[in-house]
Amino acid sequence: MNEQDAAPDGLSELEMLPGGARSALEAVLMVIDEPATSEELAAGLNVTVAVVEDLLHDLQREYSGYTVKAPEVDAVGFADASTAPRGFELRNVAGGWRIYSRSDFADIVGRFVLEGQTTRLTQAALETLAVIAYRQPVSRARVSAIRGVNVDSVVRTLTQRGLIEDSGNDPESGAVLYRTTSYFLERMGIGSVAELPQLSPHLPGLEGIDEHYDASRM
Amino acid sequence: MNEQDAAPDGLSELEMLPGGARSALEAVLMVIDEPATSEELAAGLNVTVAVVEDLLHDLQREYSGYTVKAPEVDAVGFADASTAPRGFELRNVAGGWRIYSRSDFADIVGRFVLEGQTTRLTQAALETLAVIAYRQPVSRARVSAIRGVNVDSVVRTLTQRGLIEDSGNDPESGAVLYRTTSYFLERMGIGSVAELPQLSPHLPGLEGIDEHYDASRM
Amino acid sequence: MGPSLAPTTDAGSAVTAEAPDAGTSEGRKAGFEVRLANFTGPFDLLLGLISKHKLDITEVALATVTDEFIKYIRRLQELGEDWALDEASEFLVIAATLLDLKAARLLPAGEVEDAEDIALLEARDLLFARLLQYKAFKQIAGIMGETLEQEARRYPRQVALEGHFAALLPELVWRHTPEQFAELAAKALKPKDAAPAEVGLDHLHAPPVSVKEQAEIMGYRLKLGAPLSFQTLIADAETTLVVVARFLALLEMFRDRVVAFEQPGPLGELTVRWTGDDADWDSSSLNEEYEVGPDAGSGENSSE
Repeated sequence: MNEQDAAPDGLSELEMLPGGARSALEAVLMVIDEPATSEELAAGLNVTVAVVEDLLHDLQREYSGYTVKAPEVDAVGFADASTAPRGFELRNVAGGWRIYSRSDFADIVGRFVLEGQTTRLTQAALETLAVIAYRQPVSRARVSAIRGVNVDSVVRTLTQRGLIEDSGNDPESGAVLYRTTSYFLERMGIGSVAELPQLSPHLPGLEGIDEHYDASRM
Repeated sequence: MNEQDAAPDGLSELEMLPGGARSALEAVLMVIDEPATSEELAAGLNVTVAVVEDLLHDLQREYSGYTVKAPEVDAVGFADASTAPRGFELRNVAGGWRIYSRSDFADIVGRFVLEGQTTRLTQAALETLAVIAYRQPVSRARVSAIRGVNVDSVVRTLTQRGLIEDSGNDPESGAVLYRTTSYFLERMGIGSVAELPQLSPHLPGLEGIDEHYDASRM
Repeated sequence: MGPSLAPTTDAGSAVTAEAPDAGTSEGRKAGFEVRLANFTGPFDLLLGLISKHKLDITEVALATVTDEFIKYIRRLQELGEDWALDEASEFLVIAATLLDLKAARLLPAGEVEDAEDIALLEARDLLFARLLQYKAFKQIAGIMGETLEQEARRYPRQVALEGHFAALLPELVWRHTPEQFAELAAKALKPKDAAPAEVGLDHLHAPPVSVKEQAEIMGYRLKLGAPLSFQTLIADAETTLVVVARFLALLEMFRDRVVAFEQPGPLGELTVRWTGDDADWDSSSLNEEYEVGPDAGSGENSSE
């Protein structure tokens, strides 16, 4: 894929980092939300697909508690990982890799998730939902500009609640665009977003507000 | 710490699971999307806060590559963690615990996590943020007086970035007071504003202002 | 980051205000350059000036500083830079600060007797305190910037809840009718800061003072003919800000050649005399720079 000089697998560069290629891969896997394919991971790490797949399988086994002898072990060596399974697992779902909480702990995790959950949306979530409903499809950056606050976590909550969903990427900026779901329509008791009440009575003289926000966005 | 029978700390139940309490905690850490406090984690795992904090510190050290001898080690034991740091770390920020990718791998991780990437703050924004952080809750007027410039637009930017927020009105003047957010703490990687560096060492006389000035210039 | 102030070998030398994009190679360069990108406020600039003049504020020729600014701002305006207005308005703050500082420094040491002297000394202390404070925040801001940058190299795990956990979440309570929801949307979509059409004034502690307006007031009195002392001219000033504005106005009027000054010696009484031959003179001919002060609409209450 990307020939280094002496290292056609691209490993040498990564081995200078603490923990080497294995840790670099872990770092990526730990923070990606969407599953990534071996090819994507290989490209990002600048190593061959074969190397990434070896590493992925090593990690997968290690997380599950098997003893792993990583190929790049050195004098210090990760002489070996624990033999007890970790609380997370690396899974290959539909061609993509992602770290999930281990299913053995589903009860505990489920309990934790439910703890402190409210059954109503916060005001911030409601307002964000309203903005998305009336401006869809819309990016988080734009919602954020309109609301005047960072909306990342609220958008995640709304997605989680099934009220909004990813509707593809903005052709220009590449940003994810959000739209409301059919579950949202159901909850609102309407058949389509076209049935949402007109905003105009509530928004005298706000024509051209779009441009204003776009201009001020960035 | 690990009373089996009476188990007032709640550990015994967890120890039956593969990997025990430590892995259960890891599993929970995998699903949180904002820092979780020791109390929340303890409640979710149904153990005492002391137990959870011990576990958290063990995990933290283990991820960083230190050899850990977990107290609750058993026959199988996680006989010991690797000595190479993992690709991720467990950190206590903004009053809660959360998993982060290790900064050594920022360049690689950055290729995958484009969204949420933050642009750098301008000097003006940084100075305003500093004043608000150390003087909170504080009105724009006061920040303005300290910085010697109008800070309205900068305050708006900082609010939009989610770094500061409205914290009510001054009882006397009625002016809006601003404070930093927990997102700010997260971004700074600290647990509370009390952990900000001391201001006093930076308050010497004006002598040697040349050096300071030049030094701080870039 | 402050203005780039290259040390000058000759403290009183002529200064040049360079355009932001002018070749500003770092290092020893005679003169004084203000680079827009680095300019973050009057205290910043004042620190730079003090630094340049090795803290000896008595050597800061106010006129020189004024000229530096006026040139700089004109240059920006010529370039069509939008920032010029903001910076011009900040000039008043700097000028006032410098005046305070200079006045305090000019006092003969050990001769602090009357209340006015003490007030000036206090003003100096206050100014130094403010400068120190600003400098501390500036340094802290630098540290915070580095921390933020370092921290940005760590990415938090913030993944969406796995499907089977999301399914556990209790059904939402939803009580909004479409109309209520629309109302909410309208509220959320309303621009937060209505328009950049209005300049925020709530950061001002003191009531706004317009230099032009003060020029108008003094012009009216001086045109009556008799020379007046500066003390007399400021006798009715309610705040220090008005005094400063009047002083600045006099400088402007002097530039406009409508007043002349007489002062027997340092710290002697300053007498102001009307020399304009134009009886119709009014403050509208004054420099635009001052007009962008908090009270831009000057002429309205010009007749005291």
